[in-house]
Formats: sequence, C-alpha cells, structure tokens
Amino acid sequence: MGRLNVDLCGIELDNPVIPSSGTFGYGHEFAKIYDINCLGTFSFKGTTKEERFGNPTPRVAESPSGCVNAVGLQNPGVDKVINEELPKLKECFHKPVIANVSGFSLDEYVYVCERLDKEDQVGWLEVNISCPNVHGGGMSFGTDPKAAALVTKAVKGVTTKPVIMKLSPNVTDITEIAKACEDSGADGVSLINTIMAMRIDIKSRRPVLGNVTGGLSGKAVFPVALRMVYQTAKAVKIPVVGLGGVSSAEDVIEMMMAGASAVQVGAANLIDPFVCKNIIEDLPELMDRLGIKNIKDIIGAAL
Amino acid sequence: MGRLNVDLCGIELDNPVIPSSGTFGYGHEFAKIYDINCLGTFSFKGTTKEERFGNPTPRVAESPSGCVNAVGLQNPGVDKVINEELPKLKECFHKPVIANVSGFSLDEYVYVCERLDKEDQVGWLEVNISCPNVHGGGMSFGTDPKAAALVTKAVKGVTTKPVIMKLSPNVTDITEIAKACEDSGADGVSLINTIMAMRIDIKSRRPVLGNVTGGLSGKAVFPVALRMVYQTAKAVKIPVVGLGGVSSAEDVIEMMMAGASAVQVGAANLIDPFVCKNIIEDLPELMDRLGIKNIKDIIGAAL
Amino acid sequence: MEQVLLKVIENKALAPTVFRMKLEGSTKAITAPGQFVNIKLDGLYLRRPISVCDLEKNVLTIIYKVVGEGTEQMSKMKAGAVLDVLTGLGNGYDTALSGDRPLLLGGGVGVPPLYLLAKKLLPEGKKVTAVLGFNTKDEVFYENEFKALGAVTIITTADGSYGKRGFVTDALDGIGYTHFYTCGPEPMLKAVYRATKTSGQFSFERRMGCGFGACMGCSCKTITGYKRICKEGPVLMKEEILWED
Amino acid sequence: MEQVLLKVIENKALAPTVFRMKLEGSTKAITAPGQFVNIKLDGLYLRRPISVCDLEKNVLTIIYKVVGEGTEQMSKMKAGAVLDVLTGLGNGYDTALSGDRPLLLGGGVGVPPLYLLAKKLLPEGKKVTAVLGFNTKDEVFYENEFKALGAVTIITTADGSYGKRGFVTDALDGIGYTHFYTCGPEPMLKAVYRATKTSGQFSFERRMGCGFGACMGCSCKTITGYKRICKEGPVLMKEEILWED
Repeated sequence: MGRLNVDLCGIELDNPVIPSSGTFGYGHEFAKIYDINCLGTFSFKGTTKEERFGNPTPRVAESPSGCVNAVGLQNPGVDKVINEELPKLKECFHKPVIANVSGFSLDEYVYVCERLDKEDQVGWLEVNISCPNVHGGGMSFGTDPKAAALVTKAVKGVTTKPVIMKLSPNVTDITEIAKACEDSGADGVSLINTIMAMRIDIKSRRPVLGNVTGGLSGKAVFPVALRMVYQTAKAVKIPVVGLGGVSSAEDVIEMMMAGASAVQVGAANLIDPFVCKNIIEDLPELMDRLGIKNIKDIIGAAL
Repeated sequence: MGRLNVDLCGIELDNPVIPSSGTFGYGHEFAKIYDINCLGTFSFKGTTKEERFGNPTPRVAESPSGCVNAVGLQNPGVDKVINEELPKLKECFHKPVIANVSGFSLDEYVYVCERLDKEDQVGWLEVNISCPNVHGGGMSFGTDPKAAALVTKAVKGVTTKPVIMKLSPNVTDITEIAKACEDSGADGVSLINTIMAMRIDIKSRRPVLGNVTGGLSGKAVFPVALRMVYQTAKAVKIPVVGLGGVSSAEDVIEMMMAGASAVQVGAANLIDPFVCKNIIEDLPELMDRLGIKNIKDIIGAAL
Repeated sequence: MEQVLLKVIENKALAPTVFRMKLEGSTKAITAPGQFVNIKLDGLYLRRPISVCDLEKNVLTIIYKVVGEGTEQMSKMKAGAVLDVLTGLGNGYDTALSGDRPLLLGGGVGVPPLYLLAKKLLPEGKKVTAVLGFNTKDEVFYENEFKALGAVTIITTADGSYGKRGFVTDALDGIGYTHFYTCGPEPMLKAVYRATKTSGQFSFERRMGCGFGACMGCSCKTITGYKRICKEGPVLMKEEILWED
Repeated sequence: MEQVLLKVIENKALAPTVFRMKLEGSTKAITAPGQFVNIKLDGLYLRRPISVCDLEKNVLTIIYKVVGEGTEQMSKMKAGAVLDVLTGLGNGYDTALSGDRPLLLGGGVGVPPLYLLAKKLLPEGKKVTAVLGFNTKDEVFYENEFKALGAVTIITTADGSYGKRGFVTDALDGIGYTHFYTCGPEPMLKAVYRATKTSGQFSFERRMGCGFGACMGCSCKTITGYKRICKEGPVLMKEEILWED
C-alpha cells in the first residue's frame, strides 16, 4: 500500500491520477510513448451505441490558458469498442479502466452500460450527462436533477460495477444535481465537464468552431472546477472525482484538498503527452515538502 | 459622429469602451494618470444603501490568465457617493456615468436607485443582481428569472433613466434571466459578472480567500462570456453590454461581433491601468485592417 | 513521436511574411517527408503544427508563414532560443509509390514538405518535376533549392509576375508523370484532384488539438472511413478523399 | 504612479532565498521611503508588489525573498531583462515626524524599505538607530550597508547564531528614541506595537489586486476608517491601527 494509493468506489488505485475521457483516446497513442500502467487508471473516449463522426471541423480553438473544443463524441460505437479497442487495450494496460458512456436517450445509456458491464477490463462506468457539444443529448440530462436521477437509476439497474456520474458545470447549482445522483444510487460523481464557450474569428466574422459553441477546458477553468468540487464534496457522501484544468502535481493536491478522492487530467494531455506520468513522478517529492505522508490523508483537508 | 460611436439605451457614446464596476473605483485613481474623458463612459463601484467594508482579506487570488476576487461590495454607501464621490467626479469626468447599484433586498435596490435617479451625472443605472461574493445578497436575485423580474420592475418604477441589469454567469440558462429582465422593462443587460471560483493554499491547506469562494475574472473567462453574450443577443432585443476578460481591441471587436452593443473592461484595468485608453487608441487601426468602417456595423455580425 | 527541446540556430525571412527556422537537436522520430512537428509557444495553450521542410543530422528545417499570434511570435525568435517540440507526427508521404517520374505540386507554404520529399526521391534515381505555385514574385521561395537538388522546377505565379502565369494546375500540359504528391491550400488541392490523371498523395492542413491522435480534433471522412489528419494523415491517397463539398 | 519599463542591471543572492535586484529606468514617481513598486511577470496575471530599498538617479533597488511562483521567476532573471513596472505606489513613511532620534525596526524582508528611510533621515542630522531582526546568521543582510550610512545598527537573530539573541523587541532596552518606523511580519509588528512607548509608523504587507487603489482588494479597518493598504498605506500610524488579530 503505497503513499499514493487511493480508493475509488471500492477499487484501490495505485495513485489518484486519471487521464480524463476524450483526451486519452482508448490509450494506444499514449501506450506508445510511455507505460500507461503507471496511471491510477484512465477514462476512455465517450462511447455511444452507434458509431459517431461527431461535429464538423474546426473542432478546437485556442483561448487564454485553455482551449475550446466541440468534438461531439466521435467514437466507433460500443460494439467496436468491445470487439476491437478493449482487446487492443488489454495488451498495454493491465488495470481496470473507466468506461465513459454517453447517450442521446435513456435507452441508449442503459444499452451501452449493459454491454460494457459484461467486460472484465471495465472497472467503473462513468456516465457522461454533461456533454455540451451534442444537441438534444448529453447536457440536457445533466442540467436537471430529475433527469440526472432518472439516468442514474436506470443505469444502476443494469450493472454491478460502480457508477460515476459525470456532471456539467453549466448549471446554477451543481450540488443539486450531485445530490440527485447520490440519492438515486450513484457510487460517485466526477466534475467538471467543460464550460460552454465560444470564439469568433474576427477576420471572417464567423464562429471558429464548426459547432459554433464548444466547451472550455485547460488551466483557465481550474478555479471554477475547484469551487464546484469543494461545494459538491460538502454536499454528498459519495466520492467526488475532481477534474478541470489540472496540469501539475500541485493542482492534484489542491483538488484533493477541496474534496476530490481522485483527480482526472484532461486538456493537459493534449499539449504535454507525458503530463500524467510526470505528475505521478512529481507527487512524492511535493508531498514531502508539504508534510503529507499519505495522499489520501489530505482528501477534503480544506473543507 | 465618429466611427467608434455607439448607442447605449438612447445615449450616444464616443466609443464602446467602458471600465466595469469594481475595477475603476469612482474614477479618481485613473483620472490621475490619464484623461478618463476618452472613455465611452465607466461604471462606478457597486453602491449600496449603507456603507460596507466588505469581506475579510485576503480578497484576491492569482489564477491562470485571471484572478479570483471576493471584495464583497465595499463602498461608502449611497449618501457619501452622492455627496462626496459624484462632486469629485464632476471635476475630472464630463460625461454621463453608469451608476452600479447593489442590494440585499428589493427595498434596498429601490432606495438606492431612487436616490441615484436624481443625479444629473448619472446616465444609466446598472443593477447588479449577480454578485457572487455576498451571502444572501446579489446573486440570489440573478439566478431566478422571477426574482430578476421583480427587481427590474421595482427599479423601473422609480427611475426614468435607462436600467441595465447586470447578469450572473452562474446559471443554467442566462437567456431565461435576460428575457425575464427584458419582459419586465429592462432597457439593457450587461454580462457576465464573475464566475464563482476558489483557490486553496496547499501549504496552509486553507482557502486563499477570506470569503472562501470568490469570482473568477480576467482573460480566462473571455470565451465563456463571449458564448453567453452570443446566446443572449440572440434571445433579446434590448442592448447587450458584453464583459468578461476583455483585454484588447481584438477582444472588443470579437465581443461586439457576438452581439454586444458596448463592451466593459474589468480585471484588465487592475494589471494595466492604461488598458482602456490603449484599446480606444488601437481600435481605428484594427478596424482598418479588418475592413470595418463604423464599429456599430459589426454588432452581432457573427449571429 | 518524441518530445524534444530544440535550439533555434537560424530564423530568417524568405519572403515578406514567410520565415525559415532551423532547429538543432534530436530529429530521430522523423521518419518520412510530409510529417510535421508541433511546437509549444509561450502564452499560447495549443501547440502549433508545422511541416518538416528539411532534415540533416540533428538539424531540422521548417518554413512557416506569419498568419497569427503563434507564427508572429516565432518570427521574432532569435538564434539560441529553445523550443519544446513534438516531432515525427503524422504518416508522411509514401515514396515507394512514386514510380520513376514523380510530380510534386506545391502551393505557398505547401511547398516546404515537398523539398524533403524531392531530397528522398532524387537519390533513388527518380526523375522529379516540381511545380511550385505562389501568388506573386515577392512570395516565391526555394526555386533554386529545388533546382540544386536536381528537380525540374517550374514556378507559377497567380498574377504572372514571375514564371508561368496562373496556378500549378495551369502548368501541367506536357508533363509526363507516374505519380504525384501535393500540398497547399484546399482550393488548390481540389484543382489538383481534378487536373491529375494518375494516383497521388495529398497533404492536408487542419486546426488540430493535440497533433498525435488523442483528441479527435482534426477528424475527416474518407472513402476508407474516418481518419485523423494528425495521425492517419496529413497525407491521404487521392482514391480515399471525400471532399467536404 | 507611473508605468515604466525598467532594465535589470543586477540580480544577486544576498542570503539563501533573498535576492537584490537593481532596475534601471525612470524612478521619478517614487517620492518617499516605504513606497513600493508593482511588477508584471510572464505567465502571472496579477502584478507582484515589492517595497523600494534604495534609489539612485535612474536606478531602483529592491530586495525580495523567494516565496512563490513570482519571486521564483524573478530570482532567475538575468541582467538585461526588461520589466513592466508600476512605480511610486503607496504613501510611504513620513520623515517629518521622526524627531531627532528615530528608531528603525526591521524584520527579514521588512528591512529593505528602512534602508532608504535611513538614507533620507541621516543627512537631516537625525541620530538613527536600526534594529534588524533575522531568523538565523545565514539570513542576515545589509548590516554593513546600514552601518555605512552612519546608523547605529543592531542585529538580532531568533536562534542567537549572530548578534543579539531574540527578536527586535528584545533589543530595545536602553535605546532612547523620539519616534519609530517598522516593517516586517505581522507577529513582529504586533510585538513592536506592544513594546514601543512613542508614536510610530508601521508598514503592512497584504495580498493586493491592483496596488494603486482601484480594486479594494487590500482594505483594512483603522480607527480613522477603512483604508487601502496599497493607497492610504502601506504605512499606518500606530494610533490608527486596529489589529484584526
């Protein structure tokens, strides 16, 4: 039991560092440049029932200390994920992985979760009810406590694996949504997904993104994510996975002090492919400097 | 009629650049370093019925491309503003000013607006229903369409000056609030106020701010502000004043293309006291490069 | 892919807004012409992808046009500056398909990747013809460099101020070729697509997130399925291209 | 207040984590000892306020301790670097109240502003006594500089490794003074508040937003009303202080 170990919904992680969904593909690109078994785990690309191309390009725009993206849940669909991606993943990653699930209807969430529940490689189901970039989908479930509760209940009914609901920051009170999920049986919540944003090209006078709006991520959102993690950790008893702009070992510690049981790293993977490996390597020395013996001791230290 | 002129609720501005409330005091500090009559106008410090000290310090924290503040509406109270600040302002600023009003109750909003309505120097009343840093005050009115409508109606009843409602970004759907204000007689809306955020000092393991949470402003929030201005400009017919991270002439143009009739500059004043003067001087050349004859022509160009 | 620190040893203007930068350090991850590098710049969040123009032992050459904040910043860099760069990105051109008379069609800053390609093809005894298109005389660069390699080099300018008037596709009459390689602005690529008779390889430019296949930011549809311009691209075979209108 | 570009002409360590930086450029906005400057640093949003230690024609000296990202970055700067600085901020010390035997009490990086103060008081014929407190011998700086000015200089160290053991307030016995000036960590200021018998001036440190009175980020309550540490401060009279404890 190392000093970096944490528990995530009953499954022990070697460390709390988790690449977040949509920034790590299905792991292969990163497995080519470092041994991804150093990670606590990772959350794979948001998966839907059918294959999706996603939004028209451009899908990414620059912004101060961050970027705005509107990929729109491009993924090969749950069949290919189970038949092609997971077998490939088995060769380079030997820990339980977080299966990130998206849907456009209650039935779709249920169908995809039911399928992934049968996969031994899957440790947790992370149910994305917060994608700001697909119309009529994702986010609508994440901005209404009743809808969030409905999805949670339905998904819990078809899986024995821990269910983590991924929440949207684009709400008046995220604790309401988190509590609705908890009351409906969620084993954990992860937050924040991206903050709805946009950019305009002042030369062409048109929105930069093909989807017009997108989601802001990167360092810029860190203080907002930290606040929401803090509020949510105070409001619920289930584990909170903190994400949003985390880019360094210091950020991981700050996020955990705000109440996160584990921390996801998102956009930072895209500009520094080694960031998660580096964070994991930096943590012990930083903990020494801060007088932290075991990282789990500081979860919620600032609450 | 210069090429920078814009109309704000029936009052002509020499240019669309407006220092935002809380970043420009009552004008004096800046009048000492440049002639603030170059501004379109400015919005003075949020004013309440009684004098307020505000929140305990620290009140400001660093964050990537921005800062988190929780000043908590420190101000001398409406009497002193009318009897001391406005006369002092008259000596250095000869244009109508935006009076920013805050309150903790409907009655307080009404009282302060009624008092400021009688001041000739005041051109507009900007009613702040979105301060995230005062408990039980400000923001609660800005996160519920009914409450926002109530404040708008009440304030409109006691003034003949244009009323601009300052909206919070900490809501699920800002267009709902904006429409409620419009339907209740608001002459304009300004957005966004700061995004609720926080920082934790990982050495002390305590929140950095005395108020625990604060509001994020600075370049970091620009893409979020732009998105909300864009959505709101599509949803209402009254003028939208855009603010949130604006720091350059390019940002002003981008904000106006998203639908802003005028643009406020906030946090940037704190790190570069000359920023508004510089933006105003930079605009003509930038407009030449972009083929913009009159700046009002691009309002909503990207809608 | 490799993440390396590269030292700027040259950064000079080739044309009014076009610069050549030589970077010193490990280049071992770069395995084919047509690949690109992704450069981290101060104060900008996303890296900036730029195709590789030339490669010597431990020296990498890129040619870039100043189009925004990032390239603006690069144009001001002095020798000695150190850059954080991801190298060896993308699939690159397949030289095995060239046949004995490959045709290279480049437009503007689409020309640079063709230089390294020519440098690979010529020693293999291929008869390389390079048609390089620019808007106007001032913007022409690398004509002599291509000639020095031994490529038959034809310059076109849209305004006729230098070389043949028109676009690269206006210079194809009478040129015999076994296969073609092209890179340039999308309108030119579409014209090349229509004007060419053999199979060929197109290098595409896209706004990218990561540049190494993680974010799906630069996906496109092809006859052979969805592809990531940064990973299965930037080079696509003529036969698989689906133009998004 | 003035916004100026200043060139680093020296940046050297005085103690393990304490550095002295000399900046060249316009200093005309600085009118009193105890004032501070506010420095813009790459990649940081808010400026970093640092008190003025010395002032010669067009050369400004600051002494800073590495406590975070900002000062860390400053400590790595080389001569020739140019900084965007707001100068002449804050009220500064009032030398008119010193009487003929002013006492200067400084702790750690609270010492620097007292140096410029001593430099102003001594030519006026005042008999200046400076008591400078540090944690330990390694951290002691500017003893000789104060002596060279002609100030009676007493050093204290908390661990007794140099000078008198204890805090500056443990070195007051037998020192006659007409007025005092102090700067240092808040616990020391409180001790000075209790230990001193005359009127005096306290310089406070606060997390600031703008540093020039616009944002109300550094307000404090005093007997004479609310004050902005950056504007009506950083120097407050003993009689007006309300400790927030």
